[in-house]
Amino acid sequence: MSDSHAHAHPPYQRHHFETYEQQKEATTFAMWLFLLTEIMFFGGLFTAYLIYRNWYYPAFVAASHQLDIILGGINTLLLITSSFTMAMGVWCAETRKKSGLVLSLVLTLILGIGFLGIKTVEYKEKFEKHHVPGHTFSVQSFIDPAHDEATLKAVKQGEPMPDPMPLDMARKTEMYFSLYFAMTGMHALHMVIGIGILGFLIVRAQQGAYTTGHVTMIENFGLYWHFVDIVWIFLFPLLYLISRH
Amino acid sequence: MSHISPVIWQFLVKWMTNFAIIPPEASKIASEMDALLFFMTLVSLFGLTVVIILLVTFSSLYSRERHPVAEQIEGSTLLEATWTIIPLGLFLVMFVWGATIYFRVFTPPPNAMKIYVVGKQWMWKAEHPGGQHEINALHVPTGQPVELILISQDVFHSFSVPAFRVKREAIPGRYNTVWFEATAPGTYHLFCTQYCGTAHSVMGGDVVVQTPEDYQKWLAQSTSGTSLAQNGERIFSSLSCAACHNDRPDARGPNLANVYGAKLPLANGRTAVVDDEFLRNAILNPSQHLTEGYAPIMPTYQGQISEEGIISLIEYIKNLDSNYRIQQTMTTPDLLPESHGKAAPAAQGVK
Amino acid sequence: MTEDAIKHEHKIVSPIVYLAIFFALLVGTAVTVWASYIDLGVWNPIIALAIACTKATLVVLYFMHVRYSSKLTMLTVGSGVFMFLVLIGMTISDYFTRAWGLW
Amino acid sequence: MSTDTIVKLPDQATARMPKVSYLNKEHGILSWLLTGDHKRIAMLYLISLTFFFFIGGAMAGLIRLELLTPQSDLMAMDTYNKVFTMHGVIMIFFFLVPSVPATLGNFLIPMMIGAKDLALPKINLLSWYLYMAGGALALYAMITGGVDTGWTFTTPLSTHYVNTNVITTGLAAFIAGFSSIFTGLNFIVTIHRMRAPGMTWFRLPLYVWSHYAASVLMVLGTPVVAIAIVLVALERTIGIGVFDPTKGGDPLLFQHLFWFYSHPAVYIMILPGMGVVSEVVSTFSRKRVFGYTAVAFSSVAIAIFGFFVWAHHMYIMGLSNYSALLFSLLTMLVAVPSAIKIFNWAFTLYKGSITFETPMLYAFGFMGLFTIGGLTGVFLGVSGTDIHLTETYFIVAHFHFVMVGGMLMAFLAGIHFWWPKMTGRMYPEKISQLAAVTTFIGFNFTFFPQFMLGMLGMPRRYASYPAEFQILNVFSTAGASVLGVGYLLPVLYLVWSLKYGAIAGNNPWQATGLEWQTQSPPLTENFEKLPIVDHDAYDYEWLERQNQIQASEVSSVR
Ligand code: HEA
Ligand code: HEA
Ligand code: HEC
Ligand code: CUA
Ligand SMILES: [Cu+2]
Repeated sequence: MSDSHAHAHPPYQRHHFETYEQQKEATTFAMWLFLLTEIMFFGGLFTAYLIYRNWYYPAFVAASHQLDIILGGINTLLLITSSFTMAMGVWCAETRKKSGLVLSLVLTLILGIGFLGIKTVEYKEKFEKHHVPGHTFSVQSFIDPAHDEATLKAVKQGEPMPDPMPLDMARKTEMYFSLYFAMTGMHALHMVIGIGILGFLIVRAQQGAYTTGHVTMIENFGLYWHFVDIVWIFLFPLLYLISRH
Repeated sequence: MSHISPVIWQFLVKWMTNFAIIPPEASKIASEMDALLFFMTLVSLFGLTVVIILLVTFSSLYSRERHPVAEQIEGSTLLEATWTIIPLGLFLVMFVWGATIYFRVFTPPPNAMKIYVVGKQWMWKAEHPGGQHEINALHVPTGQPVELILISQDVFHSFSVPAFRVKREAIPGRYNTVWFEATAPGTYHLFCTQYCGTAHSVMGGDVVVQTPEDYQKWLAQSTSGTSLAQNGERIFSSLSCAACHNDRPDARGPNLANVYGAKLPLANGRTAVVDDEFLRNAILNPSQHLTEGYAPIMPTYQGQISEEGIISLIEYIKNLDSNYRIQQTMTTPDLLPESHGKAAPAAQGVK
Repeated sequence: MTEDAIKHEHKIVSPIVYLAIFFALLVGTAVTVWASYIDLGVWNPIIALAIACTKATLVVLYFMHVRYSSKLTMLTVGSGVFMFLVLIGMTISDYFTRAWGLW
Repeated sequence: MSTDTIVKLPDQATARMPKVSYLNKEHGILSWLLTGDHKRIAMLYLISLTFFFFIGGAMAGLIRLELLTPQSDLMAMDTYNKVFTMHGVIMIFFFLVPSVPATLGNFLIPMMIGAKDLALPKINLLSWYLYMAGGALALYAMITGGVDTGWTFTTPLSTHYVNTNVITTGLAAFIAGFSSIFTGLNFIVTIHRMRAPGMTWFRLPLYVWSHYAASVLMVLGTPVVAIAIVLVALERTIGIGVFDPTKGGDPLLFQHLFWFYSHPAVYIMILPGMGVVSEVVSTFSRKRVFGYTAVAFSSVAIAIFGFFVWAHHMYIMGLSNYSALLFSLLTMLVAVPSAIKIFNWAFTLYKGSITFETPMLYAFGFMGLFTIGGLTGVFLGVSGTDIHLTETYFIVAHFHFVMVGGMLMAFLAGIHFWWPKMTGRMYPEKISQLAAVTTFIGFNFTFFPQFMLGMLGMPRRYASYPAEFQILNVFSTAGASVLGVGYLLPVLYLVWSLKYGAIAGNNPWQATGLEWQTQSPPLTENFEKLPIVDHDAYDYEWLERQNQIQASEVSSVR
């Protein structure tokens, strides 16, 4: 892209590559391969989800109704927006707009942190309701919703009173929450890692490292961030939107 | 193989067992398994020999001394096709033959006599329908198909009788079945072959194959006094199953008489064949297979009955061919739930 | 860097496209939520997944530039999806056939 | 053994080691620990792998000693279980999976395709550090009480019933898994993007093809076992219930996820070895590999079909019968490409000009033993016979035949073959031939009796066994001691050769690969100038011409 560097090697080209183009292709391809491993990593969880959802459908429905669709929806919006700002960041880097790049990255970071914040609120609520799998798990709100505070609160806000579930099926909600925590937890872990890297990128972007034609770092991080977004695009309907009618 | 020449086959088998190459053949399926194993060994030896002959002849013919200058050859599609298709064909023959045996071993005949086996760290418990319990041993008669219904109380175990050439894993939460028909009386090894923790290597014992007469004698000797079904009946009453499952017109639960083996219409529109697995599930996870026309009111008994207890219950339900026995249960005073504990002998298997 | 290397790869996607995709994603989200509140029987999860797949495809094609990338990248994405389906599909084949002959 | 040899060494009186090479370009421990050079990283791997191999080997020694007698008298049953678990974990995750790829693959792939380095040198170094971290963790788990789940971590045993270091060991395997993902990823990128001008796909050495296939398996398979391990860890710590039958989980699901990786993993283990054999067989018969394309594509076929057969490890566990049918059929299909390879190698010898140096001896060992191991794999793949043979010593024999008789032999073949390239010095030929023959004999004594034990029904993972099996076990233990000697020898003479071996020169074997056309040991950037490739792999006529040109150049200069 740079005419001044017509044939000399740009400073960010590593010695073992013949051309910068080769380096760029190689690193981008590597990033894609890494995302391939991520697909398979989440693949194991999705397999488990699919099987148990089929086996214990009523439990999955009831348990998923415990999630707050508003919070989930806001989170979806946050992530999609952050994907957009990330894409804009890539565009800024490509067109060498330093302040635009920094702004986009900061926005992405804020949106990401916002997502995690809301996730924390949701997790906290699960703790309080004893919906975290393990010793403290309780099926109270499923077998006896009429005596469950949280449910009563929801009913007061106009939601219909759920039917009590038979004990054996109610116990299977623990499976739902196991998968819920495993899947959103793994997703959140990816977010945390992504936010860490973002912080680093912002500092470097401020120093102008990515607006000199060396955009692979930003682009590759963009790929990662979009991938995390895609995972959520699937998690949201699968976990929050089971049979909402 | 055995179909071709029984005499030669017999001779071969004797010879191989005497020289400890194969374990004794003590079940019907064993000879078929051995025939296939024999066939596969032959094919493998053939393949191996071909490879070795090729390697040895080429190495000696074309060693540098004899053949100083190599001739460059691209390859040969014809040859390559040959050694793709021939092994593939042979493998496919093995596959089909093996699959028939596999399906046979894991599809018990309907007339098989059923023995329940519970595996736990680190022992095998066998429950005969007549109420005979065995630990780390199994007595079976010759000439009678025997179906084992296996389940584990904790981790994976695997019930293996090399002399029968059968093996099946006992896993927690679900029944697995396998069957065999013993042919030769004797005592054979019983192993646990799935690694199950510290004492895995000593979890086993003997399988005793007896003639039908001896087996009957053994049954009579070692009876515990209550058959599985009787024990099941006790559990049935002590857990008050009959409160819902009876033939009164206002019964809240379906009639269980003759339910075993029936095609049951389910609430989700499907039907299910009632087998052991179904019954076990119906007791532990009743709301998962709702019977058509009934409300999901049956409580789960998970955690209240041991695996042996469930087995007894199942055996009881299986043998319910009329509601007469349930009536009996309901009217026998000392078996009534209220008076339970006073007079009724403690039923085995209730936690 | 040589000129042909530039045109060979690397098209800079314009912000208009990004914006359009962003709106499509927002609409998609709204539609999934809305669709989950109407009773469509077995179609509910199918529609939810179909929308999710569409959204994911949009992200992959435009935000992740696959539409403008080399065949190799497309092949990589394709093989990822394929193996994902193999993992799920062949595992399910076991669960699905366990009860064969029992209904 | 033929005395005739293809070895062409420079005149030892005048020969000198190259002044500058990757080995002495920089000095000091740090220059090794922070290196980005693929060749140095390969050497780091070689040293650490050997270390782990001997730890695993010591465990094997303990296993065999215990099995000398029917009772569990040498150690308690618990200890025995820990020993074979650590044997399996170390041998698989810390030795065999990284063995050829991380050492020879790292060293050679860039050289073979004419690149200066792997595409991502820092990631490559990171892989080694991950490997070491995982290894350290595994050793730590071993020292602080061990783990006794078997290398397969079967649930619910591993989640609820043992209280040993499952999480630590699982984490170790997890980390090692990421190390291998990064190695595989690096190879794929390098092979796609770093080939020298003129190095088209069908000019690649078959070694590179087989690594390519293995790398695809690493990248796509490993993450699935990673998530399975994570779920086991979560089940042990906070008590989620994905595999727990008491919570409605299905313990077979763990088997699915585990074997989705661990079956392809066996091809990760064998494919690089097959690559080595292709190179060795071609070089020592002076002939192009018979049917290059078939061999190349069979690697890819193994990689693809390798993903479709995992449930053959679950035939008797309660897999649905119909699924067993499907997986058994696919297993038959995956066995065929291996057969193609074996026959193509055999026919490479046809009308060749064969010599029998150590690498070739190991390669012959590979072909014989892998054929036996593979064919017995078919016994296990056929669903019917698997019922009798599964979970017995037949399996143990099967996988030692393919892994030790196959891959370990190939590893040794490769180490000997490329030793002159890696170090610039030859290993001593006579004693190494002796070692090769020793391992072959010892190997057969150790593991052939185990086939018979398996046929007779002796279960695996048994600390004590019925007395009637003792004779065969004694054979096996005796063989293992011979085998142990066979493996110790190379360590001794290879170290010796570092100082005293004959100076090898660029191309002692007169092989055609690009790696042989540069100095040994190579420069840090591998080639003095970027090679341009204008010939197919294994083109011995091209080599001949090249030699003539060089000879005439030398004479004209004089
Ligand atoms: C390097 C490792 C490696 C390799 C390459 C293989 C290769 C194969 N394996 Fe093996 N296997 C293991 C390592 C390996 N295996 C391990 C570690 C286990 C045990 C895990 C545990 O439980 O701990 C195992 C277990 C195992 C099982 C599970 C058994 C059980 O648990 O019940 C099965 C079942 O199908 C199997 C099958 C096969 C098959 C069909 C091949 C095929 O790929 C083999 C193909 C090769 C050939 C077929 C030989 C060449 C053919 C010829 C030369 C043709 C000859 C000519 C004619 C027939 C005419 N293996
Ligand atoms: C790469 C893989 C690999 C390798 C190379 C080996 C190598 C060997 N293995 Fe291994 N083995 C496995 C992988 C491997 N194994 C796996 C995966 C299992 C299954 C585990 C499980 O069930 O979970 C297994 C299980 C296994 C068993 C079955 C245990 C059981 O089921 O109860 C046995 C029994 O004989 C055995 C023997 C051997 C022997 C004799 C060697 C020999 O080839 C080793 C020869 C090497 C040496 C002997 C080392 C020489 C060094 C010295 C002598 C120095 C010693 C130093 C001191 C004593 C300080 N192995
Ligand atoms: C509160 C009433 C109640 C009690 C107590 C009860 N059941 Fe049930 N049971 C039902 C109802 C209702 C159904 C049908 C709906 C269903 O499948 O859950 C049923 C179904 C079954 C079935 C499935 C077969 C069929 O025909 O539908 C079996 C087997 C069964 N019960 C066994 C038992 C056993 C054994 C016990 C005692 C340990 C027991 N039940 C206790 C109410 C009860
Ligand atoms: Cu029970 Cu092994
Ligand atoms: Cu396998």
